[in-house]
Parts: sequence; C-alpha cells; structure tokens
Amino acid sequence: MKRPRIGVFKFTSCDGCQLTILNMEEEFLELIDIIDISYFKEAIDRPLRGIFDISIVEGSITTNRQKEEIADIRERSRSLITIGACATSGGLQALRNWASLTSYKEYIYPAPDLVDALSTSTPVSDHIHVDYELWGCPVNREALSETIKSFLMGKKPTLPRYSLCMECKRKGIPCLLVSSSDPCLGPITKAGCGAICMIFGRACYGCFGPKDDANIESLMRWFKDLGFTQRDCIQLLDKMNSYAYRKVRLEQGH
Amino acid sequence: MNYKILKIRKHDLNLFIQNLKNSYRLIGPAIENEVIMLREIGPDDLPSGFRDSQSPGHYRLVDKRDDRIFTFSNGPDSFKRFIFPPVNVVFEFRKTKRGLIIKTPHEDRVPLSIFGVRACDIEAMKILNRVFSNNEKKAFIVGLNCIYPGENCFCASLGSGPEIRDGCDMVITELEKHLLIESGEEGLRFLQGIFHEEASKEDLEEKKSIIEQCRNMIKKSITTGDLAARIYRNSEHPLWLRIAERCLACGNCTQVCPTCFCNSSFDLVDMPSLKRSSEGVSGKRIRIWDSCFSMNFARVHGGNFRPSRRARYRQWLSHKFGYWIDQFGIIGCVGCGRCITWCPVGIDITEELGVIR
Amino acid sequence: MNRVIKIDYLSRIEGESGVYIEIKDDSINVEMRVFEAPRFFESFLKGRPFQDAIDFTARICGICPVAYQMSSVHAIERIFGIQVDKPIRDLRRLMYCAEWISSHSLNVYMLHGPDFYGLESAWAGKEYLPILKKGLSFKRLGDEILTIIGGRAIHPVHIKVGGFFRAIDLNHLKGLIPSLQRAYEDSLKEIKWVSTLRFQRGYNEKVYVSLRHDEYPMNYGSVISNKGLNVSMEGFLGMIEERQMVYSTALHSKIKKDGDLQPYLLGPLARLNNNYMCLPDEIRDVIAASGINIPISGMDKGIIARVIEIAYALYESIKLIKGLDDINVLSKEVQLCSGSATWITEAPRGMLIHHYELDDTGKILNCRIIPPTSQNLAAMEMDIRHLVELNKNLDKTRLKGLISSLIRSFDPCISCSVHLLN
Amino acid sequence: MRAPSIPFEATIKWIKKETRDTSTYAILIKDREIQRTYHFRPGQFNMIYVPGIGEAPISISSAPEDHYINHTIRVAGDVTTAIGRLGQGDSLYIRGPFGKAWPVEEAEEREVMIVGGGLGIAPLRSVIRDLIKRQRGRGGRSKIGKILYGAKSPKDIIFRDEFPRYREFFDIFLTVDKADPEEYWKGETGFVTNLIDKIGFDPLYTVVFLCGPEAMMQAVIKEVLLHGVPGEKIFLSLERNMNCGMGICGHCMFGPRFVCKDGPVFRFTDIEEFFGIKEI
Ligand SMILES: Cc1cc2nc3c(=O)[nH]c(=O)nc-3n(C[C@H](O)[C@H](O)[C@H](O)COP(=O)(O)OP(=O)(O)OC[C@H]3O[C@@H](n4cnc5c(N)ncnc54)[C@H](O)[C@@H]3O)c2cc1C
Ligand code: SF4
Ligand code: SF4
Ligand code: SF4
Repeated sequence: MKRPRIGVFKFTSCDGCQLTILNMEEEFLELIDIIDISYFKEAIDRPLRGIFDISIVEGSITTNRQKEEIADIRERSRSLITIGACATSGGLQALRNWASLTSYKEYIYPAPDLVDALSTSTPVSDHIHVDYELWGCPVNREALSETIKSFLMGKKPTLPRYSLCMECKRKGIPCLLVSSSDPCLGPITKAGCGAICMIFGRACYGCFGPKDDANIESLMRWFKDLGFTQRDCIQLLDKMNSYAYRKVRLEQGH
Repeated sequence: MNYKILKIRKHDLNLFIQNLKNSYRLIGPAIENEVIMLREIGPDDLPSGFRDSQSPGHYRLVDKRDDRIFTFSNGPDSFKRFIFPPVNVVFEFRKTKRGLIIKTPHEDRVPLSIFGVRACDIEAMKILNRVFSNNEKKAFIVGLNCIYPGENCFCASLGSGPEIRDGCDMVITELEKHLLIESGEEGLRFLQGIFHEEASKEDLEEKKSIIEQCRNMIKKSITTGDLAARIYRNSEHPLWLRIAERCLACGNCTQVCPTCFCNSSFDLVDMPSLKRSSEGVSGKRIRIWDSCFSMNFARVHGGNFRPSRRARYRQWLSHKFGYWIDQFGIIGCVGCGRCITWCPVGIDITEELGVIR
Repeated sequence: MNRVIKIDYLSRIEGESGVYIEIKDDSINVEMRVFEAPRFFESFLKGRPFQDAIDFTARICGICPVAYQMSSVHAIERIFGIQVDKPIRDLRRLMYCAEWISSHSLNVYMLHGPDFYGLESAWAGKEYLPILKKGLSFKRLGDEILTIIGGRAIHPVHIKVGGFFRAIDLNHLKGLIPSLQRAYEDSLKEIKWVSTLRFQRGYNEKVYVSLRHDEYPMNYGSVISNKGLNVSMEGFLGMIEERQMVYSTALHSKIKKDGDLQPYLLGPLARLNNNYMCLPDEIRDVIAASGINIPISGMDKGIIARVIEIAYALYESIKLIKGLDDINVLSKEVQLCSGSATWITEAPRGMLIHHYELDDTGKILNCRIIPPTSQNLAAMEMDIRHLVELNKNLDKTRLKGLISSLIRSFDPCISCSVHLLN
Repeated sequence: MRAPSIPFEATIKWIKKETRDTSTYAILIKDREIQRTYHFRPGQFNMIYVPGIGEAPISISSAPEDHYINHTIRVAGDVTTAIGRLGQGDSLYIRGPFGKAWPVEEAEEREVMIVGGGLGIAPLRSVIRDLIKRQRGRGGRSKIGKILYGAKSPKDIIFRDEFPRYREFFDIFLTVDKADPEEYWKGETGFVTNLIDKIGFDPLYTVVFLCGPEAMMQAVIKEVLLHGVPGEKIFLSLERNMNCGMGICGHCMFGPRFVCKDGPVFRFTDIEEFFGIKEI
C-alpha cells in the first residue's frame, strides 16, 4: 500500500504548532513509518511538488502572496487541516485587525511601505475550505496525534468542543472563578489543553478559542459584577483568538 | 442492621483515621488550593475549624479556628469521582488474524474507604447505584452528620439531610465533647486501641438537638410537591429563555452534581497499529463524564435535537426534578447545593424552580 | 563574470527566508532575504497589562518561548524592583536549561545534523536513525521538564511577574533525575561524536557577544565580548543600531563603534567561547579529550557548541533539581509603579533583549524587543560572503548546499527575527 | 456471561446493495454459545462497533426466524462509512439486542398498518417478515395488513425487489416524493401522508407501526388520529443519539424516556405529552 503523502505548510505564525509534530517524539518516529512527509520546509529539504493526501497548515493569512499560496495548497490537497490559533483564528497577530495597520508598521519598521502586509490577519478558513480545524496556541500534542490518526483512518477526530470547565472538573481542580474570582475564560473556551493553567492556579486565557455556543456576554456581565472594567473584559478576550471570540460576539449581536 | 452507638474522645479521631488508613485507600476532605476537596488523606489532613462561605457562584474558605472539627461543609468534589471515575477505560482492543481481542482492565483492587460523607451524598450514592444498577459495594463509607449546613444547601426540602439515616457503614456526629459513633459490626474494628464507651441517653439527645439546630440553619428550600407535574406542564415557560441568557452551558453544575451521570464513549487508537492497515488496529475504548449541556450531546447524523441552550438547560432541570422520578422513582436532586455554588455565573436552581408553578 | 545564486526558501531552519548572492568580479553581495510576514508584536502590547508581555512575546517563537518569557519577566520585575528568591531563580534557570536542551537538540539532530550525512531530512537515512533517536530522547527530557514546570513545552503557562503561579510538582521533577543522569552521560559521548564531523574550511574573525555571570549565563549578567566589551544590559542596548533592509522583513542590528557599524555574533558559539571557564571540569575534560580547541573557531561549528551546551544543560538540570526543596511560596508580591527597564537573557540562539516602559497602573506604554537572530543576520551575511569567496568555483548545487548548511549552523530563528516583533 | 458493554464478533455472510448509499448486511454471530443465547424481537437494535472508529445503533431488519441477522445500513458518517468499506467474510462487532420491540400481539389481533419513511422501513421489515412467518405458521392465508412506504425517489426505495413477495399478505402502497425523470415510475408521488386518505381502512380495527424521519412521523400521526385511529394503537420507533444502549449514558433521552431501553418503539400515548415539544 502506498503511504499517504502529507504536507506541512507554514504561514504567519511562530512555528510552535508545526514543532508540535516533531514534539510527538516517539509517536513521530512511528508516524514517519506510516506516512510519507512529502513537504515540511522546517524539517526536509525538498521542493513543493504533487498532490497531498493530508495537508497540515499552520499560520494565518497576512499577505497577498499568502492568499495565492493557500489557494494553491488547497488545490493540491485531498484533506486540509489547520492547526493552531493562527491558522484557525488569525492568531495573536489578528489584534492588528482592530487597529490601523499603518500605525503598527511604523511602530516597528522605520519604512513601512516596504512591508507587504495585508491590513488583516485572518484564519485560513476565511480564504479556502478547511476540512478540520485543530485549535490551541499551541495545539495539544495528543490532540494533534489523534487528528492525524483519525484522518488516516477516515474518521472525524474525537476532540471536545465543549467547555474547558468539563476538563477542569474531570481533573478534580477546584474552580478558580468561584473560589478566587479570577477571570477565567474556561466556561466559554474549548476544552483540549488539559486544564494546564488551572492546575497551576491560573485563570484560562483562551488558547483554545470559543467553545460551541459560547455565551460570552453572560460571562462578561459576571466579570463586571466582580469589578472588572469593560476594557479589562475586552483585553481578556483579545488575545490569541481575538478574531474567533469577536466573531461569536458579533454573531450574537453584541 | 446491628448498630452500636459509642463515643470516642475528639483527640482520638487521628487514631481512628489512622486505623482506617491501615486497611483502606482513605479518601476524605482536605484543603487544596483554598477549597475543600476530596483527596487521599492521613490523620492530620482534615480542615478542622475551617468554615466555608458559599453563595451562588462564590466560595471562600476561612479558618475560624473553631474548636470543633467538622465545621466545614461540602466542597465541589463528591464520592462520584471515586466510585464512577471521570475517565475510565472500558476495554482495550487489538485486532488480530484470529479476531478482535478485548481486554477489560483489572479493577483497582485496593479497597477504598470514603470518610466524612454527608447525608445528601449518601442519598446521592444510592441514587447513582440505582441508575447504574450497581449492587456492588465499592467503598467502606464513613458518614458524617452536619453541624452546619452550607449556605446553598437545601437537603431538608428533599428529605435527604441533614441527618444520615442509613446507607453507610459508620456515622460520626460531633458533639460538644465527644465524637458519637454509630457503627455496624464491620466498623468496630477500627475503634481498636481507641478508648470508647457506650453513648448515654444525653449524648443521643445532644445529637438530636445538634442536627435540629443544623436543620434550622438551612436557608434554602424548594417545594417538591407536584414538582414533576409542574415541570412537565411548563416546558414552554419563558423562564427557560431567561436562564439561557445567563447559562454558559459550561457543564460545571453537572460535573459537581453527585447524581449527574451522563457520559460518552469513544475509541483512541494506537499510532503504530495503523501501519498494518486496519487489520491490526489496536487501542482503547474510553468512557468519560459528559454533560447534557454539551452541544453535541444530542446530535445525530441529520442534526441536533437540542441545539439551543434553552433546551439544554431545560433538559437538565427537567431531568433532575421531573424525568428522574419517572425513570428511577426518585428525584435526582439531593439538595447539596453544589450546582449553585459552583455555577460560574451563580444560577440558583432553588430560585429558578420557584418560578415554575 | 557575474553569477547569481539564489535559494528561494531555505529548508530545515525555522521560519521563511531565502538568500540572494551576487558574485561579481570584485565583490560578493549577500542578502539574507527574510520574507516571513511581520507580526507587529510590540504594537499589540501597548496599553496592555504587564502580564500580557510574558504571554504575548512567548508567541513570537514556538521554539524558544521560554526565552521571551524570561527576558520579559525579568525586565518587568526590574521595573517593580522585585528580586526573586533562590527557588524561583533556580526554577527559571531550570526552565532555561530545558529550553536549551529542546531547542539545541532540534537544531543538532533534526535540522543541521543531516547536512553532515548528506540527507534531505533527519529520517531520510537508515544510518542516521539512531542519531535522530538520541536527539529525540534529549528533546523529550527538555520538553518534559517544561511540561512539569510550565504545563506544556511550547508556550508554558506558569511564569508570572514575581515568580510562578503556584508551587510545582517537585516529586515529578525529582522523578526525572535518573533519566536526566542517563541522558547526561549520553550527551558526553555526543561531544565526541560532534567533534568527528567534517566541517567547512575558513574562518572569519568575529566579535562574540554574550552575557557573563558567575555561572554559565542564562538569566543574569553583564554583556561582554571577546574584544573587551563589558557593559550593562542597558548600556548594550544603547550601543546597537537596528536598520531596516530593503530585501527583508527583519531588521538588522550592528554595534556602533567609532562611527562605524560592526556585525557581531551571539549564540552558543559566542557563549561558549566567552564563558568556557564556567563549565564544570567533567565537561571540560571531555571537550579536551575530544580534541576540541577553545575558543572554537570556524564558521559552521555552532553545532559543537550546541552539543556541549546540551550536556551542560543536562548537568545543570540535575544539579538544580537536586537542590530544589519543598518550595511553597513561589511568588513575590507586586507593587505597581511606573518606570522602564531593559533585560537581556541568553536564548538558545543568543541574547534576547527586551525593553519595557510601564505606567503606574502596570500598563505597557512602550516596548522594544531585539531577538538574537536579527542581531546575527549581519554576521551571517559576512560569513556567507566568506564561504562563497572560498568556494567560488564550485558548481551551483554544491555551493547552494554549503550555503544552506552554513546558515543552519547559525540556527536562525526567522519568526523571531521578523522583529518578530513584528 | 457476556457483559452488555463488550461487543462480540459477527461475520458478514453476504451484502446486498439496496440503493446508492444503503446496503443490507447478513451477519452470523461467530461464537456458538452467544449465537445460541442471542434472541431478539422485531424492532430491537444492535450497537454495531467498528474497532478504532466507534459504534452506531442499527436496527435489525430481519425477522427472528431468519437464518442470518440482517442490518440495513445507510452510509452517513464515520461508523457507517467504515462499515461500507467491509466486504463478505469481514467481521463486525455487535452488542445487543437492545430496546423494546414492536408489539406483534397487537398486530395479530387487528389489521396492521405499517408506515415507513426512507430508512425507517428497516426495522419495519423485521416485523413484516415476522408477521408473515407467523401467519404462515398458523396456515393463515388472509391479509395481515397494509404497508405504506415513502421514499425520496424511486431510486431510493429500499427492499424494492422484496415487496412483490410480501403482497400475498400485505397490501402495498409505495410513494415517492419526486419521480426521477430518467426512471419510469407508475406509482404514486407525494408524501406517505397522502396515501392514508386513499387506501381506505377501518380506524378502530387498525394498529399502526410507524418509523421514519421525525417530521414525517408527526404528520402521519396527525393524519391517522384524524381518521380515528386511537392513540394507543399507534406505535412508532424513534431515533436519538445513542452511546451505551442500556440507559446509563443519558444521550438518548426523550422527555423521561430512554429511547434505547424504553424504546425505540413507543406507544404513541406513552410519549404524546412530549412529542410535539421542540428540542425535547
Ligand atoms: C434505534 C436506532 C436505530 C437505527 N437504525 C438504523 C438502521 O437500521 N440503519 C441505518 O442506516 N441507520 C440507523 N440508525 C441511524 C444510525 O445510528 C446513524 O446513522 C449512525 O449512528 C450514524 O453514525 P456514523 O458514525 O456513521 O455518523 P457520524 O455522523 O459520523 O456520527 C454520528 C455521531 O453522532 C452520534 N450518534 C449517536 N447516535 C446516533 C444516531 N442514532 N444517529 C446519528 N448519529 C448518532 C455519535 O456520537 C456518532 O459519533 C438508527 C438509529 C437509532 C437510534
Ligand atoms: S497558534 Fe500559537 S503556537 Fe501555533 S503557530 Fe500560532 S502563535 Fe505559534
Ligand atoms: S477554573 Fe475556569 S475552567 Fe475550571 S471550572 Fe472554573 S471557570 Fe471553568
Ligand atoms: S447552569 Fe451554570 S454551571 Fe450549569 S451549565 Fe449553566 S452556567 Fe454552567
């Protein structure tokens, strides 16, 4: 049997999510026995060629060139999976969407005109059809492995879309929001990280993006009752997944 | 059951706990991250003298330096975690030429004891056993009569507390000077080496009055009469929409509830087994706690039966207070108040139920 | 005769970049073309609470997030005048060791290593597989330490201004000691292995810049060079100039010297050459026994320094973990005040400079981040030029191979360099 | 004893393609002992397991007396697609039988009106075949009742070749939502509900067995009630998300009923209270 061809692609990102593939370590060694990683700039010296059974895409779309590239990759891919907050919701860099880009550019680059940057950072799914979105900043290693395995087996990955609270409670961690009024985004955020922040007594800051049917308004009302300002609330949501949280609020008419 | 009613001195509680610990994996209340959780405990781990202040969506633990030991009430954890664990391997499988080999995991055979189970949780345990048709005794239960209720408790309305009536192996009541111990045969051996004497009539009177006092301090209540009918009749009540505006569908209430039992199963596959095509596939079937608040809980191929939060909240409350009676002949709520305290946005079911007439 | 050598997209390095080389009769022009899209991090941070600096800047780079967290947390603590206690210092140093292990083994075994065996990837050749496995076993340990201390290996969540969010699982850490011990012994053998690799000819005299401290530098120290520089962190920031290049989204920085701008090199080679005496004897013995001369000179020998640093980081991790005892209070109270500060820590790729200015509510007014790769770009270009000069007559394919390999030896982190901050 | 949560192996003996996306699988339980103790009644279902992929509840479409257990399966998602990849001789894993059956006794006392929509005909086939076998067993020759079956288009009619054989005991009415232009279709078009008006039956002497999409079932129930069939004589089979099959996972709840163990076959009056409620 021919081994499935996999391609790993990078757009605007920190590389953390594709690094997670290499971080699968033992499982990675097993994986390269099963699949043919045909394109992975960070790990193989090989030009882009041919059709991919599964394409794994990291990073958001922030330049005109990238818009063309992602369209080309879609053409070449039977299935296309996006990994990470950048690719699924524009990433931290999407914060520029809510400010004027010229000012950002000037702040860092003395000659802003030289930089080819769209005024927005957008998720891949805004540009092409995506077969599966794997959330997280970065993606969780086990979840990535489950996703790859599922696609190899021809099924949908069994990954949670419910709240992080579920995972937090399964692990037997006392709720920080209730017991110390820390502004935890857990109730509106997807499970999947392993509740790692709560284990360390830290409130969730939303790496995994909005859960299904996230009732953001209600939680923000509660935060305000606890003494947080409107600005605090916005800054809590405006992080790696600002695009996604904002989209939900917009859809809910806020 | 052949009960003996004895009393021991308070400072001997340590010995008693040590005795239990010698025979069991002992689970009991201990402070973890400023909250009372159930953990493996030793003689010095009890949060003696601590009180919790609870209100909807709010919990704080305060060291009252009270002389009494059992001043605290329930935290978010319940026995449920230990008897029906949150993540469970149903079986391991491996496909071979000769067919599918299925191995069920060995159960953890270290005998378990849970210390300090309150009346409400003992009722909850009975309910869960009924749900799962479980006849197996999974732990040695040391019950504890409450001297203070939690501020969100309403067990009295449901007749599940504050006094323990049956369903456990031993019951402790903290009196002014002593610990009153009611025990069946099996428990007596844990009093070995501990000075104990027969309880007097006065002791029993004291117990009664302490529990009465506790009962009188309970602040919350619900009306249970014709509750099921009220719920059935009000499936389109505007209340559901109002709650849905607040409810986050986060599922906390169902996870801390000692009787909520919804769960989901799925397969996890081992990577190397994929190499040999589907022939050699191996992995595990896992069952985890789930919740009727999960969006996908009632999804089927063609659609979702409960896409709205309104419907999912209604499902939860209707199940707990209505459907449960039809299904298991008993209300699914024991009045422990956990769902009120641990709801991140403080939705109070006693208040909401009051609206349904 | 003019010749142009172009590599559009360099593989096996982090991020998106290429090189463009024009060989003329009298000169060689080298451009490291970074086309990684900029991300404007510094701008997002304006107006945000200080803790965000730690979480946001980590997202500049998935390979060295701890470095960003370390530079930012120390800079901000400096503004608040916080001096953390020993357990916190030790835990942070341990995190750094872990990141060095992970990041270096990625470069040594997966990115640069295959060049010495003529492979397109780390898993392309059977004979390389055991080497790859060794590398992954180091990497796993680094990742595991970070997971225990920080929740995950990439973008750990546990660091905050003042210390850590909560006490960590000490038993878990102590449980790693036996595997660390074994790995450390292995890593010493790796020093021998790396000394047997075949390197390129040629050497370019360079300014090596690194921190110096009473221990092998990570989180503290002053900035020194092999040419006699010795300044404070702030002082160093004042000495460098960042320039935008027409062909790159990364800024280049050079040291201002006598009205001139001078390229300089950061990273493992610079660190090792400048701080060799801080290494424990047992590692120094192995280095000597392997015939490695210090200072290491040679353009593409970063890999040697990296392997040595893996060994050191493993050694140091064991020492640090053994020294950790019952740590309960893991955070210092924060007293808000306005101010500004610069801090530099030794990222796997060299000195990472952070500078913050806060208002009195703890909001960030301004920040500046200068990652090591953008500081190294000028030195890289210089070395490429030298390499091309020496090998002018080779055919294109071979020359391209040599150039790519040389670039990998610098382990550039392009995401960072795009001012990453961009 | 076999635990109800552990699947057992069955071999696919033959596969018959019914429509574009639906096939019938005849399976034989491999273990002799389980084979001997496995008894089901029409209307019950099995949880079919494909290791590594997952489980799906699938009705048994054969009669208890049939030689093989039949499952008629439409490719929908993960599990059913994986089943679709299997061939003759391959193994399936099943748990079951689960659930309540069609009340065959009721059908024997009265004339049965079997109403199926789409794939809903699968569990009904089981009862159709069972009733015929019983009638034959008694030496009876008279009609048992009527079958009303609606499919999307002629191409989507499941068991199309079998219906002629059932005509001896049933009056059969087929209808399609829309006839394909490419195919010659001389039967009815329109929804099954339309048929009810046309066929003529004695409402007080009829028992209705109904299975199909929920909207279709609602329409049919309304119609037959209007005709005067008492609610107690209407039985329907519901579909819900199912995980355990034993009433301990909570997924399939329909009001107070667990569809997996109190159903899937319900007497209409037992669930009437909840039937019209949106998102129950
Ligand atoms: C009592 C009963 C009898 C059925 N009989 C048949 C039959 O005879 N033939 C037939 O083809 N189909 C039948 N179905 C429907 C069949 O179960 C679904 O089509 C099947 O579960 C889809 O699974 P999938 O993994 O292929 O689809 P996916 O869309 O990949 O998965 C659907 C997911 O939804 C969930 N799910 C759980 N229960 C169901 C459900 N009942 N329907 C859809 N999704 C569900 C699971 O979580 C599952 O993973 C029956 C359903 C029930 C409840
Ligand atoms: S999602 Fe986060 S971890 Fe992944 S590439 Fe983007 S910034 Fe890095
Ligand atoms: S700590 Fe956060 S994630 Fe955990 S239950 Fe509370 S709100 Fe949810
Ligand atoms: S009621 Fe409260 S705890 Fe329960 S799902 Fe809604 S918000 Fe969460």
